[in-house]
Amino acid sequence: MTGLRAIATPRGAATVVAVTLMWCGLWREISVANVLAGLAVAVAIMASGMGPAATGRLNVIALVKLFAVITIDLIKATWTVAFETITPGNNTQESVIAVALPPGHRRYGLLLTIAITITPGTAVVDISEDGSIVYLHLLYHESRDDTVAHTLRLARMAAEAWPEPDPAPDAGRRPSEVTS
Amino acid sequence: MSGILWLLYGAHIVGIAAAAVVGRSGIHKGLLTAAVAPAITAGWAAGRLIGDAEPLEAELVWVEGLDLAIRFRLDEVALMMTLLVSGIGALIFMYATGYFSARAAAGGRFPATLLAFSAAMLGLVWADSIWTLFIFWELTSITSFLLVGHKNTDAAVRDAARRALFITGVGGLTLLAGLVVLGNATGTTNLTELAMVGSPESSTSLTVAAVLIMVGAATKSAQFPFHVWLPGAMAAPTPVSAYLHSATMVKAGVFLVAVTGSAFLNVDTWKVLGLAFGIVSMIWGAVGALRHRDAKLILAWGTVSQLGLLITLLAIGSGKAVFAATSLLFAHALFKATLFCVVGEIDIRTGTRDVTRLSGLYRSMPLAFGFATLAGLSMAGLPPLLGFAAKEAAIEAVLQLSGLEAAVAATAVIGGSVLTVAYTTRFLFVTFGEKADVEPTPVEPRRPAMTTAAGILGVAGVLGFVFLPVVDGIVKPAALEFTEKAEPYHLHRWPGLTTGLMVSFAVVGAGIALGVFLARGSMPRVPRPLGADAADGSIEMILNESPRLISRVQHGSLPVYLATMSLAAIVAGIPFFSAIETDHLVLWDSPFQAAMVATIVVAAVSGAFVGSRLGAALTLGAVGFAVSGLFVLHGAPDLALTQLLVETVIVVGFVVGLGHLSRRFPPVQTTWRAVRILVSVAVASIVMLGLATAASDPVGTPPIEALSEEAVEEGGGNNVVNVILTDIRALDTLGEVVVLAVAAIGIGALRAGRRPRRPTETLGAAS
Amino acid sequence: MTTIAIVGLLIAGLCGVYRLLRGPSLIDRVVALDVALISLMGAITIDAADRNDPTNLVMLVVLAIVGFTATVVAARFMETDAPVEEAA
Amino acid sequence: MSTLMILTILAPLSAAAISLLLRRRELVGDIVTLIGQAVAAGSSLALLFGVASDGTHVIRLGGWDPELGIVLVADLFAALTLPVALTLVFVVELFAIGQRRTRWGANPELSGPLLGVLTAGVSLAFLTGDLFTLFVAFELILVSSYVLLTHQGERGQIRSGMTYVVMNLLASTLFLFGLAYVYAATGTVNMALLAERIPELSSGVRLGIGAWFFVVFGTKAAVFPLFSWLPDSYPTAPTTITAIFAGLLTKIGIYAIIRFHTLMQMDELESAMLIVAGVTMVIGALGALAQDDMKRILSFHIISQIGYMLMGLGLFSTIGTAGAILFLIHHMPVKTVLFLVGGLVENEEGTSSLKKAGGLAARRPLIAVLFAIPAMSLAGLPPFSGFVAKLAVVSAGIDEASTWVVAAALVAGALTLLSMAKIWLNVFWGSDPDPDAIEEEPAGNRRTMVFATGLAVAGSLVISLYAGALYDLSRDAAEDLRTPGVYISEVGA
Amino acid sequence: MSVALLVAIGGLTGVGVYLVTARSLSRIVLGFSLLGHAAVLSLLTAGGSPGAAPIADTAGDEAISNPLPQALALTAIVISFGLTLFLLALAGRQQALTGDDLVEDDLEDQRVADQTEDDADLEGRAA
Amino acid sequence: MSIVGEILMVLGAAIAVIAGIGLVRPDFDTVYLRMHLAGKASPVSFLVVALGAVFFLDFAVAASVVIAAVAMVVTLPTGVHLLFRAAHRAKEVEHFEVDELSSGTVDAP
Amino acid sequence: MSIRRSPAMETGVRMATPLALAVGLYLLFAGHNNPGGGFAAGLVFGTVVVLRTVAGMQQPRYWVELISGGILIVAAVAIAPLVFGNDPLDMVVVSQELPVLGKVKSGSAFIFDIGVTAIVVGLALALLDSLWSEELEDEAADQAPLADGDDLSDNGTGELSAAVGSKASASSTANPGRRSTDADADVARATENDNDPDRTETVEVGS
Ligand code: NA
Ligand code: NA
Repeated sequence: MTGLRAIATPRGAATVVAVTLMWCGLWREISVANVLAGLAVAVAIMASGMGPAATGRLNVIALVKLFAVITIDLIKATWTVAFETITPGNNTQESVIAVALPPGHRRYGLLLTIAITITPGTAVVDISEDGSIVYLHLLYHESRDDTVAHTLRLARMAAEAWPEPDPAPDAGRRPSEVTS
Repeated sequence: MSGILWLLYGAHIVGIAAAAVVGRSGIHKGLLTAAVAPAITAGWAAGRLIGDAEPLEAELVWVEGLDLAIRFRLDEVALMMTLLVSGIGALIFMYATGYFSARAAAGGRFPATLLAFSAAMLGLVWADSIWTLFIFWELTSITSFLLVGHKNTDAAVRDAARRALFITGVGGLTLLAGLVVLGNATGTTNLTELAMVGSPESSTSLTVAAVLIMVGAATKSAQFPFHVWLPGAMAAPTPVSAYLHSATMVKAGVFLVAVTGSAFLNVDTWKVLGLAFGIVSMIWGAVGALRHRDAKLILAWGTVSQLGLLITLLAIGSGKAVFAATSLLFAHALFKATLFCVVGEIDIRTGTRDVTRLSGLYRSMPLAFGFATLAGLSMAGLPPLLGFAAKEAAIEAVLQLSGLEAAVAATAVIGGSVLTVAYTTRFLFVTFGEKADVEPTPVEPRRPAMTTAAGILGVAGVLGFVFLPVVDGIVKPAALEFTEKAEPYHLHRWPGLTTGLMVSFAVVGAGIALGVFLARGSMPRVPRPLGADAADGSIEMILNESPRLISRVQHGSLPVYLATMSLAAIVAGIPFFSAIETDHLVLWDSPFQAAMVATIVVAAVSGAFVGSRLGAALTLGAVGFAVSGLFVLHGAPDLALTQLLVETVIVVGFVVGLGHLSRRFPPVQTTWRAVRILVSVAVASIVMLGLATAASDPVGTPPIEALSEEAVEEGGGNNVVNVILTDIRALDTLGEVVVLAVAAIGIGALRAGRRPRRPTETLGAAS
Repeated sequence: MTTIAIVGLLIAGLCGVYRLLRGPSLIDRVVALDVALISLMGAITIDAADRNDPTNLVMLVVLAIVGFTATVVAARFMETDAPVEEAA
Repeated sequence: MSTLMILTILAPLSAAAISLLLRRRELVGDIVTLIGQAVAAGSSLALLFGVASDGTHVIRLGGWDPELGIVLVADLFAALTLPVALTLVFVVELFAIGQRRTRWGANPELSGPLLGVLTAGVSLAFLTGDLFTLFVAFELILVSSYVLLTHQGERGQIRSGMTYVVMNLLASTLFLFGLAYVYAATGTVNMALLAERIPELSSGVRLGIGAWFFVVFGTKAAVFPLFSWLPDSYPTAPTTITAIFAGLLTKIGIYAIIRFHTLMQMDELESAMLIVAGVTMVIGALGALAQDDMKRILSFHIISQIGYMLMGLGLFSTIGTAGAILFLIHHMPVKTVLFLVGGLVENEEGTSSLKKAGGLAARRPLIAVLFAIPAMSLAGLPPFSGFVAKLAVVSAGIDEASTWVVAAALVAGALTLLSMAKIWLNVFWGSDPDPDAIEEEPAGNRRTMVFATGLAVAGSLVISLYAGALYDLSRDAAEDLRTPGVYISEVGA
Repeated sequence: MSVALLVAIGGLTGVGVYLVTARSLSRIVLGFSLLGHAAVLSLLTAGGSPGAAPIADTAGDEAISNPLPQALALTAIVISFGLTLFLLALAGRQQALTGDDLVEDDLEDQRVADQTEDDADLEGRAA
Repeated sequence: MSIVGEILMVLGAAIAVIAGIGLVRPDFDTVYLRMHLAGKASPVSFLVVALGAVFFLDFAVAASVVIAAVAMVVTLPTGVHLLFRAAHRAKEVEHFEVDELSSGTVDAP
Repeated sequence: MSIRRSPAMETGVRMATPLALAVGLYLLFAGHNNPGGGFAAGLVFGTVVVLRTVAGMQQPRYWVELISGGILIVAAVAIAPLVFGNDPLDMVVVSQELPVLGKVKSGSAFIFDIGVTAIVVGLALALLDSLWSEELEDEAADQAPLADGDDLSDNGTGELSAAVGSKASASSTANPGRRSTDADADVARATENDNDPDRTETVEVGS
């Protein structure tokens, strides 16, 4: 579902709000004029069909939780690589592992990618065609089990934040969008 | 009264168009149409002989600022020349109707071109301004070129035409320069005024003008060594040879020497050069005439000799000599045209002009033989023919001289005359005589038009002698126009038993003896056309050497072109060295600036040596980002913003567009790399130097305050740069975005994935 | 203090340039470019804060977009084409 | 008059945009393009009459003071040269329409709009009173020429296009450096103010700037030794495009040199310019002789003729400059029309190679005439404009006693004559081409092509006929140029 | 005038010219990109010393930098941007036609240069 | 207040320097390692600097910084992931302890 | 060649799009008073276009319309003042106090900037159309069974290229070297690239 109708969906509405906020931020002032203009801009973007493909509901609390986890991960990750950098020697043992996601948690490529890539010592190398397998790059192969567990947790949290939508087929969408 | 000149001239121009059109339905009709204007003109000119009319003048200003005008003056000289040009012209058109068979391919090209020549020649002889003369001079060269190349499917003909054009063209340019100098030196471009200026004292510029004009005249009048084009021009149809290359066009040089001669009377170089040209041509031309087998070539070489005589006489410049030259010019036109007409008739009726294959023509072509004999006698200077009177005048003129001039000129003219008699005799013998070892040449039926034209011209020689006062009435005033010193002289039927006559008899006797001897003897080998070969050789040399020369500068290598341009810029920057100042320089505006600069320079220099394509692209992209950092430091946020975006798109374009290429750059030649480095360092230094020097002592201050105030008040914006872009200098922006638009169109049109439109091929590059 | 910070970012940027020049792979260069760009962003931010002048801040957003674009295109390009490692 | 000036720039530009939008409808596109060109040409002609009677006209764009904004200045020099240029584009566009769908034709969907942009650039270059706007105008002209040259994407075109683009890009870069020098030294890019301030500079800086811009404009004008890009690139383009390039582009370089170097009183560059002029003339003519392709011969002649114009200017005398201006006016149509004839020859003979073509005069006498007239004019033969122009510069040279450059001019004249004869002998005389050697049968709308060529020949004859009036105007223009006070006060900066 | 900026301009110009005189069109494109930076920096340098951004309400008391060269430089950037991209497209086309991006020498020039040798050959054969 | 900001800025710069060192350390010889640095240390360095700057700036002005930070968090990891993918597809795999993407082994969920 | 889309890339681009669009619009509107302007705005929109095209989310089309429209806009702004008897390119500033919104100021310079933006976006599209065209064609070929099929046939340059193509003779040369992947440029090798081993491998990776 794209275009103007998408505004009515949670994700569409979120986009509108975000764009409006950003508009005011760019103008460095929250005034009536800026809010109205920001809304107009947001609506225009949605109308142009270039807004996000908006499906499903949104669980704000779960989303916030996820962001909290990500933030902590980020700090840890920074520490990990910083430590590796400032200590002499290279103690890494790189590997690529496959993690199979449970059904129902396969739709959030981006969120998951961000989350995992920011997680200490891991990065997403690839995602299988149907989204069921994530391939991760590990800096320290010994942390494999922790990483798999953490990945599955993140996937679960993402699924909570954006629950699976009704399986209504969307005629206007491209095949590529179906895969994600 | 000047209207009549325009009317007559207009008739020629109309005639050209008419001949071109009418000629399409038959070449004879075209020729007859073309004959109308010359015939009328000749008739009108003949009418003017009766009565003592004032000269007619007409003027059409073309470019006032350069004194360019068509200025006609029909004085006595012009009248004489008009009679020749138009009279012979009309006859030649008639002759040509015989020359071209009725079955010849229809076409207006020949009649129209020939009439165009006639018109050009008429303009030349009517000219009263050096520029008028020059304009028509060049037109005669062009029309002559076209006529010589009439049968242009033959490569030899094309060569001959090219040779003629090149030599007369170069002469034209020389003349152009000479005329400009002459005009500057004498302060007038008017030929009548030039004659009235008298004879100014010699000066450098006058000497330069004399040389240039004499050389120009020599090319046109086929003087040695420029004569080489004339024999080749015999490739033209015979009517053309008869008209252009004997009677009229080749006289243009003589005419020029005559009309400008008075201005150079005190210039020794003029005389020396003229004598040199004239004497050598006279002798060498006569020798040529004695060596050839083609009847037409014999005549052509004879023409070279005769023209030499004319130039010699004019260079001598005494009243008698000028008078003699004028008379000879007139007589020569008649007899030489006759001879050509006859040779053309022989050519058409026997199918050859090679005298070794001709035999017994005196019997089979009696009329032609008769007319040829008349003309030949005139050429040899025997009574009762016009040539006799003229030649007498010439011999007397040289006998009048004294000192070295007499020794040289008299010997040459007398010797030349002997040779003239000799080649005339030989010509008549070998062309018409019976040869023991050759069957009588079969002859086709007579073509009356040809015979008539030859007859009229041939008999005119006799009539001219019979009615010598009439001719004198034409020639004498003409000679007077050239020099007032010609006053005492007249043409005589019988000069009395003067020294001159004695000399003439001796000349004739010796000449006939030599001619008969040569005619009887075995035919000489046909001389190789060394002169023509040399001329063609020089042309070919220019054509062949120019690629060698040009491939030095035009080698097709872009890097070298660019290095050349860089070198030019380096040279251009040299003046900056004289204004070096350092007072206004500071090391840096801020330490960050210095650090940023260091980053830029290091990245740029190492980026240049990165062997990987994409690596280089990304590195230099980083340079761009650093440059935008400099912009930020300079207080130019708009610039920085734009630079960031632009750099990104370029890097993206590079990766997408060229990323598929092999990842390493091809290896670079070491020596060339050294040159490039040198050039780059030099350009960089010059740019820095120029900028530093230019800013050292500015003579104006930029209106920064005014700009920012006006931007806010008038432009209604706080961002001064943006107001400048969209308002104050919006035109630049308009241009700039159109540049972008066009670039986009070009990019779209070059879609790399598209197949080529057709097999790639460069025109002319097939070999 | 801010000067020290800017110098630090400058050093980081120079490290990025070094990696940019050395490669050896295209990915290295892209990563290096990202690091350099982020250093530039940091410097702009610090400078703006120091002078309390928001003029240049709009560049930050633009830089983020720019960096992303460059990375995406490079990555996408590499997928359609060549192997990454280049002989250095 | 303001409207006229603006129309010369914006009418072709708008027409270009519209015909690009309507590119699917060939006929409409053609008509729009032609209208745009006609409006521009008509306006420029009206402008000439206006300027000739009322004097220089100045527009302050947006009403801004000349010190801040951009001015457009229609002085006699601009008004005199512009109509010639714009009329030519119109004629060539007509020819292009006739040539469409032959293998030599440009892609009309693109060439129409691009010619429109080019025209706008030309008008802007002629009219601007601002050095930076001149840069923009140059770029407009160049970018459209880049695209016109390469848009068919053939290998030869791409190769030559690279040479052309890269050379001109470097020249443009040098232009920018030059602008920086000028701005650093004077604080302005307005030409009137520059004319006031540059003479006040120390001679080192002034000459450096003058020489630098000589290199910049000289590259565009293709003077020795900066001409190499021209013969490599021009002949590969579609005929009409080459015709326009030949007629206009280098002339804009010369225009800029005349404008800049007289206005800024760079008289000290005289000897340098004359040397360059002499060498350019002779090398160009020799280069022409070396070629075996009609278009390449003609391309080299562009260079040679540029030498004459440079010679006129390099004398730094009023009549010399007048000669250069007259030469400019004469040369544009003559050169264009010669290339158009080249197009006709290609259309008839299937090639422009001298070795393959032949015998055209007998088959197509009209084409022969259409060639002969401009060829004679190019060779400086009377009674055509080329003669007047050559006489003007040669006599100015003799006046200034610049013997060697006059000699060079005469030598170049002889060589030019020879190479025109070479074309004539090989293309118009001789035997018909071998039918097997011809790659493609003649096509295209011959009548339109011949008509357009005839129109251009007629135009050049008109210039020949009114050479007197044009020379007078050129002299007035030259006088104005050599008295910068006139320009400065007209602009009122 | 800051020597540092002059050095930047000189460095960019030098490397730019060096790259532009290469045979590979990729290098030429990069060279022009650098030359463009150099030209823009020259314009900026010619306009005088750095200052506050020329934005009326934020500049305050600090002297603003000269806005005119910035506008000119922007125009120059945009133009060289467009032309650089065009050059890239040209290179792309060249690559599609020939498989590489090397600037070829002009064929006809080479033919003219070879011509003299050909003539010599012919003469040699004839002799 | 501003001292906190300054410290944060210096901290951010320090993180950036660490990322830089990581890029140039010769024994960090795999592209993946460098990608980890760029993907984690770099954005964090900016986020910390940005947080520091917010202490200096007016709230409204700081909005720009916040927007940039958000934009970076959203975009940078995505980009780095794409680079990882590209690197792996380019067969940059020899040094891996285990490579399940190439070998096709999949752990059960 | 099979290029599997990356879900992360698509979603990333999808997220970045509104962000960039809003920034672009901001630059366009704010340009008169703050850093920005039509050109910068156009380039930001251009990066959006680049991202979306490279991610396979849209086709570069309508650029000819954008470009010619842009030219018409700027030309109209230049000419319009003449109609009102002013100097050409005289920009009008309109300032109006509106209820709620406050003071609104704009003028013809803004319209001018819009024209600029249109042209710049057109340029970005043209660039993609030209340089990315092979990838697009490959993709279209790969996805022919799935795609809506409207992309290439309704392409912005379709007519331009068709116009050129219509003059083409039937013969066409091969298009070598586009994917020469070896370390050294080797024209000779380039001809064999139809069997390029790398491409086969890529297919295997993707499948
Ligand atoms: Na040019
Ligand atoms: Na031929």
